Amino acid sequence: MLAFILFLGLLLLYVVIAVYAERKVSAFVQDRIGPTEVGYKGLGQTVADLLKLIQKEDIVPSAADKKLFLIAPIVIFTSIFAGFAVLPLSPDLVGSKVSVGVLYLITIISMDVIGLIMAGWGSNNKFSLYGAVRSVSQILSYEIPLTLSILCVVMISQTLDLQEISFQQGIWANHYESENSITNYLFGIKYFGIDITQAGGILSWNIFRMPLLFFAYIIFFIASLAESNRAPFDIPEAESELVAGYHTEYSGFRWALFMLAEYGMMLLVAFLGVILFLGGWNTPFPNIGEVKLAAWTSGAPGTIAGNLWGAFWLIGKTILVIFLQMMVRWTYPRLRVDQLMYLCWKVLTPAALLLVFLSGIWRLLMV
Amino acid sequence: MTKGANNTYFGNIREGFSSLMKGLFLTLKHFVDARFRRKPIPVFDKDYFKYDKGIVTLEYPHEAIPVPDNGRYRLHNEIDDCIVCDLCAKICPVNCIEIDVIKSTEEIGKTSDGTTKRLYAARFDIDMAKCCYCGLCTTVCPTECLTMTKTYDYSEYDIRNMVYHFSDLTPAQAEEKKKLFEEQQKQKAKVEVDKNKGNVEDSALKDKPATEGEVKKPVFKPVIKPVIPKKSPDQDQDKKE
Amino acid sequence: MSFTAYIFYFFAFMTIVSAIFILTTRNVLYAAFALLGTFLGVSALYVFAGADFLAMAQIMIYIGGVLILILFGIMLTNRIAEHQYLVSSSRNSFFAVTGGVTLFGVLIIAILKANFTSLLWIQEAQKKASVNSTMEKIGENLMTDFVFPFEVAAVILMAALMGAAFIASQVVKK
Amino acid sequence: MNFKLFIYNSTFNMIPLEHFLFVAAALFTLGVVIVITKRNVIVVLMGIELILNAANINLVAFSQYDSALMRGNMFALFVIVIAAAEAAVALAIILQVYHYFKTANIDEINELKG
Repeated sequence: MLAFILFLGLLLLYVVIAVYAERKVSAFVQDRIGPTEVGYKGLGQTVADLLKLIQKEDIVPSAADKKLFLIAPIVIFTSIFAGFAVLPLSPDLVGSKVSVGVLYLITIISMDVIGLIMAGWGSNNKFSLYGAVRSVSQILSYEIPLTLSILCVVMISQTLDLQEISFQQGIWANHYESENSITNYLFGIKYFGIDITQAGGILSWNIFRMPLLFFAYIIFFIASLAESNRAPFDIPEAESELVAGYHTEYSGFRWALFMLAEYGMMLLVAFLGVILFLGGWNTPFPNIGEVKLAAWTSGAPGTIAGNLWGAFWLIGKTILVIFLQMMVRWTYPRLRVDQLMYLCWKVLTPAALLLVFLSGIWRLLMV
Repeated sequence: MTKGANNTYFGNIREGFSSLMKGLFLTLKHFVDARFRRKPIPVFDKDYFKYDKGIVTLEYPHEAIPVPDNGRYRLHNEIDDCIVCDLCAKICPVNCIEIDVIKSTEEIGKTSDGTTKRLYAARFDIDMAKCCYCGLCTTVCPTECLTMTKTYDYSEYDIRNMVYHFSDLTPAQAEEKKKLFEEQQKQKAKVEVDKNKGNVEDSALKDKPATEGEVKKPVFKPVIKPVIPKKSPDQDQDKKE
Repeated sequence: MSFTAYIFYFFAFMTIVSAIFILTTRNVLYAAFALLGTFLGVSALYVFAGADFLAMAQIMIYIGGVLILILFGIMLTNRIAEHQYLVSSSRNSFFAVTGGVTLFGVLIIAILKANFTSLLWIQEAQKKASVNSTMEKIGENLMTDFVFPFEVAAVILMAALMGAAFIASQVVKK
Repeated sequence: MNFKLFIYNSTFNMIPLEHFLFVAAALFTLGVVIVITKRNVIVVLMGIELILNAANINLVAFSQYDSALMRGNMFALFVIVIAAAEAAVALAIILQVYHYFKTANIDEINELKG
């Protein structure tokens, strides 16, 4: 229950801040100022927007399929918020320690698609339907490189439990309740025999435990942008051609739910990427001999310090990833549909398959 | 689908990757440069062209680039200097100046450059919503009472407020002046009738139509003639045929 | 009954109500969205039966794959212009319902008569409760005892996908 | 909080095996009735999916007592995989049938000659 309330609060707070941050980032990239009027440096802008949205009339078009139209935003938001249930925020704080956490997060994305079709069809609007169909084809296609890149991590860490994956990537590797003890070698190659289990830090992150996972992370990052319908993969809601895609007809609070779901998805994939590849809640500083940077900047699991440090590092890394997502959005132009499919099927999927193969070999070297 | 470098699969990927990184670093540079800001300095400042990075937006109502003193924006009429000659209203291409004239019974006064004022302006309205800022009215103005000022931000909630009234007469005063003039005209007409009866001609009344009818020839009239290239003789012949 | 049991009955209820809705509604699209409820409910039942991996596979394949295929199928096979869109009428209602009720009765009686809990292997299993996830066991099984069906399933999937793409891409004229 | 332990410890004591079977029986019956009554091909396909799901519930419900081999789970997994393949092929065929007959009504599709 604690995790539920924490994550709901975190999500709402994040959306308020992220919308403001996105506007400021876009402004700075384009040599503008961004919101300035509401509050100090425009900090109250999102709150003002939200208050406006809540007051607005909840319009249902008369030609729309009323039931689907009304349910769709709830389905989308629920499915995305459900994804936060398995994210380990700190060594002890996780909604539910399911042993199939990674798989569960991938299924959440397919749930999202149903909501999008509902919204697109229910609106009875050609732009909405086009947006929904595009969105579905895009999400389903990019699910394959996404899943394959996640599979690389799963092969290396030999578990689907996100908390266990987090534990493996730091100095507390052997503090998890799993039966087998773990020894991390530098770059995951046992042959050199450099034991870095006690060094931890950035060296034991998955992208260092198996350097090829860095490329897997790039694939994951690109695919996750497509999954959350963000530029340059925002053809489902391309303003210049489809007005707003599947949420063209929505207004007021339901539209706010769509926005919440979109930003929630951003946060979810950023969290997932950080946990799978960038060490989760582990500190980036390694222990170097007597200079125990890793031990100083993180606490033992089970203590309050451990939880606070864990949450701090995880959220810090996630914010960096989200900043990167925003920079990408304001840098690149939107892809065409055929370019989108080319990138997915001809570039990312073969590359991800190759990485899965190499990860298998690497795993054989590691153990 | 056309591919990039060398038209190969891997060349395409390499080019895509390098150009993506380049783009990302470009925007990142702009993001980092957002520490700097352009100062609201006028164009005649020597540092004007030095601010070539950072935020360029000005928060307009709070800060603005100063306008040069000879900025040509809102029209202003110094009604004390105006002789109500109606030239500005005539030349205005969009008819935004409307003037109602009342003749006065005697000389009203002098403008600051010494021209005698003989006409009252019952109405001198400039509709700034119509104005096209061509500045023709200010050029024709003989007393230079109509000028363009450097005020440029004068939007209104009601478009009727965009009509500027420059007349210094109240309607009551205007009515009074009008009556006075009509009174005088009646007086004059009476005098004329009396004179006609006595076969005495008022020289002033007789001369006026004559002078008005006589068109003065301008001494020099500059005309820009289009330069027509001289045609070759055979072309002329062709035309004739 | 504990809180967990209530959750179980909630999901069981959801499964069956969604299925009944599919039966009663005339709108094909509503039926498809009701199928979402059924699949979700069935997946929850899997969790209660201790099959966590299968529950996830159920959502991923049925909702992420089959249901979306069905939705696209509905959108592509309904003439919207002729006002009969998305409507599916029923036939044989009387016989079907009678037969269905009979079938259900027979099944219920069979289940009650069978008295599964008296079976030896079930009683033995009830004594030693397992705490492990099914994940590892399924992985092992797929690579050892079930490697042949696994490979066959892979071939069938491949053939089915290629076949589906081939069939759907052909142009047929009457 | 601990989901894994929470479920596994409670399942055996809490939910009787019969209750899984009742749900499966209801689902199976509904599937059969849908297949018989409905005229739209796609709804018939949905009925088939319901029947397959009902069978899967049975397999999984029994499999929880077979934690050593988990044959029920494995069987259900293959059923799910085959159901996905079946749905793909069936919908491709339905699409072609629809293009040919211009209807998705199963009663009007009564010619064998193509």
